[in-house]
Amino acid sequence: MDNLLEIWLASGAYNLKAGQLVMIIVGLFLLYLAIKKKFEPLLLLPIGFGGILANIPQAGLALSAVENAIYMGGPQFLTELSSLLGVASGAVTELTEAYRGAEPSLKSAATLLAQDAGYNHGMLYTFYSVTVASGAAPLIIFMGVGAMTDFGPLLANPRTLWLGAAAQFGIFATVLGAIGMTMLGIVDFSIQDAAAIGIIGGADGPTAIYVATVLAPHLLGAIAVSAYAYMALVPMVQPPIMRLLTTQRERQIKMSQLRPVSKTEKILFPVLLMMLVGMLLPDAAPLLGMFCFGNLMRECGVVDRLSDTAQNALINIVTIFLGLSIGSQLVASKFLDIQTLGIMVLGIVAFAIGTASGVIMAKIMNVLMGGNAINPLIGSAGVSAVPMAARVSNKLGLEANSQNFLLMHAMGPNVAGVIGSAIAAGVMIKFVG
Amino acid sequence: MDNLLEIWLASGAYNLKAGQLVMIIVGLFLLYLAIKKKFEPLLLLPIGFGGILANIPQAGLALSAVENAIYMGGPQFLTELSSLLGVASGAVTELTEAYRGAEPSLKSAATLLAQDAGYNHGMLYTFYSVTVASGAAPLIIFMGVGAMTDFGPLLANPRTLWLGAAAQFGIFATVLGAIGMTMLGIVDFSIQDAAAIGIIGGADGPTAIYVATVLAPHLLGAIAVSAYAYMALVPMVQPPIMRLLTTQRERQIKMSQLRPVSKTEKILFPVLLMMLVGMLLPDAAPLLGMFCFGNLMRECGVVDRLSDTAQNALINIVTIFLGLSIGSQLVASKFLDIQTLGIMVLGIVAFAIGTASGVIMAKIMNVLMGGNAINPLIGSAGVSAVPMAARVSNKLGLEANSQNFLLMHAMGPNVAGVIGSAIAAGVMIKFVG
Amino acid sequence: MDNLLEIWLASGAYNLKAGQLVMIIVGLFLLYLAIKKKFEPLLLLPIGFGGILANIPQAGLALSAVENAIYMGGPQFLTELSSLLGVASGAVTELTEAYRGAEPSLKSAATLLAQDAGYNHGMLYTFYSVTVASGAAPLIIFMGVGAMTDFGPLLANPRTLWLGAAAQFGIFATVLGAIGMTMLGIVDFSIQDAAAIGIIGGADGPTAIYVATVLAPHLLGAIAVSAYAYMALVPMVQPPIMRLLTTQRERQIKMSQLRPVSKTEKILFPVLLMMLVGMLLPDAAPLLGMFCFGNLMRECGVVDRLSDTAQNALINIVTIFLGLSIGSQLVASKFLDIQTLGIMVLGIVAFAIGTASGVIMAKIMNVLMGGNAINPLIGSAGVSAVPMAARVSNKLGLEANSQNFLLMHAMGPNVAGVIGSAIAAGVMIKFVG
Amino acid sequence: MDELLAEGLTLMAFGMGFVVVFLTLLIIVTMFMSWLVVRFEPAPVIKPVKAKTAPAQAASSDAQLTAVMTAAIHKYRSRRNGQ
Amino acid sequence: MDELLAEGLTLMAFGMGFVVVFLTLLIIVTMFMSWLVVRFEPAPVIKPVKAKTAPAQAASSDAQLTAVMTAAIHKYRSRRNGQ
Amino acid sequence: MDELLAEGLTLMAFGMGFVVVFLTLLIIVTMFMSWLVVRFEPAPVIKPVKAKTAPAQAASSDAQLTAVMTAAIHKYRSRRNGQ
Ligand code: NA
Ligand code: NA
Ligand code: NA
Repeated sequence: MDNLLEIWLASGAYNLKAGQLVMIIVGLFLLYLAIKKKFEPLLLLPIGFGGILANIPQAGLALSAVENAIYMGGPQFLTELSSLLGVASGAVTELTEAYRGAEPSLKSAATLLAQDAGYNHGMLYTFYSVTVASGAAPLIIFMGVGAMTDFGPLLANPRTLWLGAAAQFGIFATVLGAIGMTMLGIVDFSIQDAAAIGIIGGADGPTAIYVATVLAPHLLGAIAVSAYAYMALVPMVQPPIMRLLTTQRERQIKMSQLRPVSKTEKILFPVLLMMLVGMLLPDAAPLLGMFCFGNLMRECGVVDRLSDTAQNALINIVTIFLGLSIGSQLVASKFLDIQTLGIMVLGIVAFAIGTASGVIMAKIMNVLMGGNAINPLIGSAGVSAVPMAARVSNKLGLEANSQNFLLMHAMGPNVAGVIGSAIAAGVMIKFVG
Repeated sequence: MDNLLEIWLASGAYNLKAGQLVMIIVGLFLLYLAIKKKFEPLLLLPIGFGGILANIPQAGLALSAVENAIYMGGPQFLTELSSLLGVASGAVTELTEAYRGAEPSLKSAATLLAQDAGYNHGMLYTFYSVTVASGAAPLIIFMGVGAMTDFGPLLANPRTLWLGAAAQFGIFATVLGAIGMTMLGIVDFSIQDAAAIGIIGGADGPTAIYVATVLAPHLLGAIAVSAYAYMALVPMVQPPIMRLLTTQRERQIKMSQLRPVSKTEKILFPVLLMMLVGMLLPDAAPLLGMFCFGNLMRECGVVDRLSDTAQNALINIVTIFLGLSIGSQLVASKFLDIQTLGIMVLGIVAFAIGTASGVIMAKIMNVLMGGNAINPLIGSAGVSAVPMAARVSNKLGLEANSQNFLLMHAMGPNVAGVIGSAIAAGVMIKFVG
Repeated sequence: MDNLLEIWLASGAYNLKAGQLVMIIVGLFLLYLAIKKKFEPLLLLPIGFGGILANIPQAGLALSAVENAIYMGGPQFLTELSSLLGVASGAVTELTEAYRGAEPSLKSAATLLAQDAGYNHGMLYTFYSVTVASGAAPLIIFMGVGAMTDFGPLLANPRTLWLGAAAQFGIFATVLGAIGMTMLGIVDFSIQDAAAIGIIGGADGPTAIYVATVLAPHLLGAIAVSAYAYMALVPMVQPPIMRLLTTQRERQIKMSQLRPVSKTEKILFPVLLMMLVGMLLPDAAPLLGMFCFGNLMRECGVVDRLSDTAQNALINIVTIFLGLSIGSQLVASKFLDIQTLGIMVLGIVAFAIGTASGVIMAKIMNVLMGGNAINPLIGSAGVSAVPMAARVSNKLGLEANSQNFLLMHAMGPNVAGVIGSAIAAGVMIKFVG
Repeated sequence: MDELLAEGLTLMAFGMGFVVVFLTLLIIVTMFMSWLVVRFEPAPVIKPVKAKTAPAQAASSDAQLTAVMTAAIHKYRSRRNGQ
Repeated sequence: MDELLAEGLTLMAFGMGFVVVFLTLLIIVTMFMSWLVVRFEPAPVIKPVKAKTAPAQAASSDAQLTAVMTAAIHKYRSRRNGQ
Repeated sequence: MDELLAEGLTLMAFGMGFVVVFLTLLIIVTMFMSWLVVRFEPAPVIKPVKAKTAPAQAASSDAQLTAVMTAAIHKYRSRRNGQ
């Protein structure tokens, strides 16, 4: 009977806390969005499942060896850890906080102490350390994205880069929004938090994850979920804004066919972009370096097997572990907070402002260039969310005129938006990192 | 001439010890089983080759930096290490034992000492640390197995889960067997050892490796070899037992065709299983969590590229390194022992008992349900050994009646056995881990 | 305005040093060779791009946390580090040198100090640690090469192994050349450096990288670039030497058709080779062990999925990161040196001598065996550079007689050269490692 | 020694018991889930079934067609995928 | 608080400014590069385009065949593999 | 300096010597192995050759098709790949 009792006392059901239950429901909801609503399933499915795993009571899958030892360990360990971390009381919450805020050397000592006591990192914590904390996973995914990106339409009409620039206004407006929320006393975001939240408006998953990892790791879960969920909502968020800001006549503008782009141009572009980044904004070099490397592998034509692997096996493997790792951040103490609500609200605002800025920029360019060269509908594609935003532009173009195919034209600002938000990310890391 | 002498004195042939020679022969025998007999070659081939590599004298491929330094290092290093580990004499065997039994913090200090002296981890030791010691490899393989598993037949007839439950009796009977051997003084197994040996009867490679890593890492080599070798022997071990326990009439029982299972059921099943595991037995959450995640990727239909990678590139990569790493444990000091013989004997007994339990359970169910609903031949498939055990059921069914196709019916208990042994693994880790 | 100034003061353009500019140009030149000239693009493209990334000022992508902290850190950190490393002055160059030469335990302490101060490893440094410093990447690539190698032609005519032996003379002659350069006072190579440079003559990328990692990591960049660049130059370097050393009559020798080789022989060969290496030269066991394992996976016929993965996804993934990591060694302080020039000169000499030795050996064998059994043109294939050197032999054979197909005959010495240089590598590691 | 035996017997009793209880619960939960699905998704049941059996068998020409389509779709997807 | 706002405004001004300046420079550099390429590689422009579209589009029957074969093999392999 | 030269000469002598000795042993071992295989597998020698192409194929004409396709793709890939 003792054994039965022991198994019950150690069971998930007995130990389940309200916060964990809510987070498991959040995880299930993400699975629902991924599977039934097809919201960016490649990321949201692993994130949702990882979130469920992370909230199984007693399993400690998302916890470090030290945290597991704090929750499970005996009094002797707690005393030793308290003295190591310089914490007066041996209270669990205080120790956990002291550990999380400790310097790397102290963390390293605490980890050895916990391992000596027989505790180990949880599975998801290990995945998180290797993929996210090292910074490697979003960069490797960005390399794969680079290997999937065709800069042809952008090269055929480089001025669309301005649309990709304008749409990044959503990022910086959101930073101000986050600051405003803080000033109103609703939440308490630091400037680093605000910058990391703003980047959701970049509509680019790996960039958002990378920036959050550097500037605000405690918000990573909420930011990643928000970024991917809103990207999936692009077909719903953008059209009303685009219709509001354009006339029927503007939407009917037909754009001249894109000129063919030579292979040489496509090869030189990632190299030039890399040089420019290196010379002007070294802080964006990891992100855009890997992106340009991936694109160069794609276009150079002599390393197809590497390009294939970067686009398939490698990016898939990293995506699986990155998703589970992000899911491991969906714990009640970090996620069930008014801040998450704030991030959700700000994220959608960021998308809306980015969309509007892109459309308005397109209209301004039309005026400045004195003509009808650009259909403003392609401006909204500047937020990135490749290739969904471009498809939205195309759809609205066809609505206005069934012969008006904008897809290729919208792909230019679309990929420009990827560059734009990576640059914005670099600026933020430079100034507040 | 000095050089010639030096090369001879450092050669493998000069330094070959009897134990190493025997282990190399064991490695060659495993290669023979894998290639010629087709015994689970995906694992036994890398294990066998890893075993050969691990036993090359002087190469130290399977040794840690500290062990390499102990065997090769000068007197100064040995003195320093002795004082660090608190060993009076500087004898090699004593130092090695002290190091292996040391706490992680001490091991870490000893490693830095050895690296300062210029010694490094052997290649196979590095592979072992990354794949096995971290616990990651069997979990990733289990994810891939989940992505390859079709729960359709099980969902069509969930009662076959009982067959998967009954067949796990082989696991626990074997634990008792190992304890009996110890009580008779033949070998000396701890309760942890006994539990790890019992799981061989689960007929599920990754589960056996995971449990051995947690409970009895020093037996990993023997347990893994035994588990995979006996899985390959299923077509020889099971049929006589099945014939013995069933009548011709029973073997001729035709089962009603399985109902079609909807996609929604297949999607919900891994999620439900995960929730149940999380609520009742968190210790089984890593294993079954990854398994259910793999299966959800397979069934959800929205992340086919991730599912493909989990089933191919990722599982293959991990298998290669896991196999070599297990092979690195095939060293004379661990493997050439009466214990290994005991494990081999117990392993086959475990399979036999599991098979019998499954068949008998099927007969009991037939009695209880008052009919001929279940052909007892599918009971043996409950040990898992997917899909071989199910094929054996099918073969014996066809022998009894050439129109009696049992394959699909046997797949239900077959995959149930995977779940059953993972649950058994969780119970063992919970109670004796 | 302060911000503008700050961004400019931190920009790459403002901080660009002459050495970095030159190295970026070197990187661009490697990209040119890879893409336009198709010089071993699978390695030279990532190496070139990695070289560019490594030389972006202020980004510190190729630097360790400690080096980044030295360049960016405040006075307090520098004082602490100076006292830790026992350096009197806190000068940047002195600290950097002291850190690089420090023992692993000291390095580890310095790293924690830098991380406490908020600095992290650069992306490329992380890649380098995981792939190159661990020694894993060249071994994994060698496994893939093994899985791509067909020993059939060698088994049909094992005497061609002598050609693969003779061609390794280029390696050892180059060692002497490097020593001669040092004695003339042109450069200052240690015996380890000389050995690592000599292995370029092995014409085998992974072997050269592995040896350089073990014996002379500071020369890795130059050695890897030289090895791959000259391998690409084989079709230009070899023909004049081959024509010079052979008569038209010799070049017209037709070789008898190769006997069919059974599957059993192909399976046994890698196992026998492995055993021989283990018994005679354990230092070559990591390289040839992985190579033989790859080849056994290929030939055994029972693990095709592992063999496929070793030849595709796995080798591609490792190649991407290995290339970038080698590129990270292309920094001015290591590469812009008279030594690099010396390595370049010695490398081409090594290829030339190896080619000549192979051809001469073939002629000697013809004399000794008293006949025309061997066309001397296949001797040059003994340098390896698979399969290019064999194709060169074939081309010259066809030039002499349009019916003289030497490709298959040249594949024997070609793969023998791979074994030969791995053995030479083992000898060097044994004697000077 | 006797302690070891006692531990072993306990492990067997509780282990085997837990496995049976767990899988019994799983049977109940699964049957309930299937019942719900069949009840609330009556029409869709038929469609998925067709879709399901075809890929499972792979023997018919349908399966070959699937293979071809998979390839085409795969190629198309891997090109357009954004991550 | 006001400091936070000031920081935010600065970040917006300089961040947005830098993005625009950078992408403008990129436009200039790109246009100059394209001009150079078109000027010095007048003939090759047409050829590479053809070479490019063929492998990219998978339009040739060779590529389609490869796709079909890949699918078939893939399916065959993934079915027979047990691990 | 002279020491360095001496080291270099020694390395050359012993290194080259070892390479030759090792590969000579390998020739002997390989020839002996081939002789054994041919002697004790006289019939299989012919069969395996056939069998070698066959088992790779798995017997049915479907499988043969797969094998052929695999070979084609393989060849195509391995040709374009250098590593
Ligand atoms: Na963007
Ligand atoms: Na089982
Ligand atoms: Na060679």
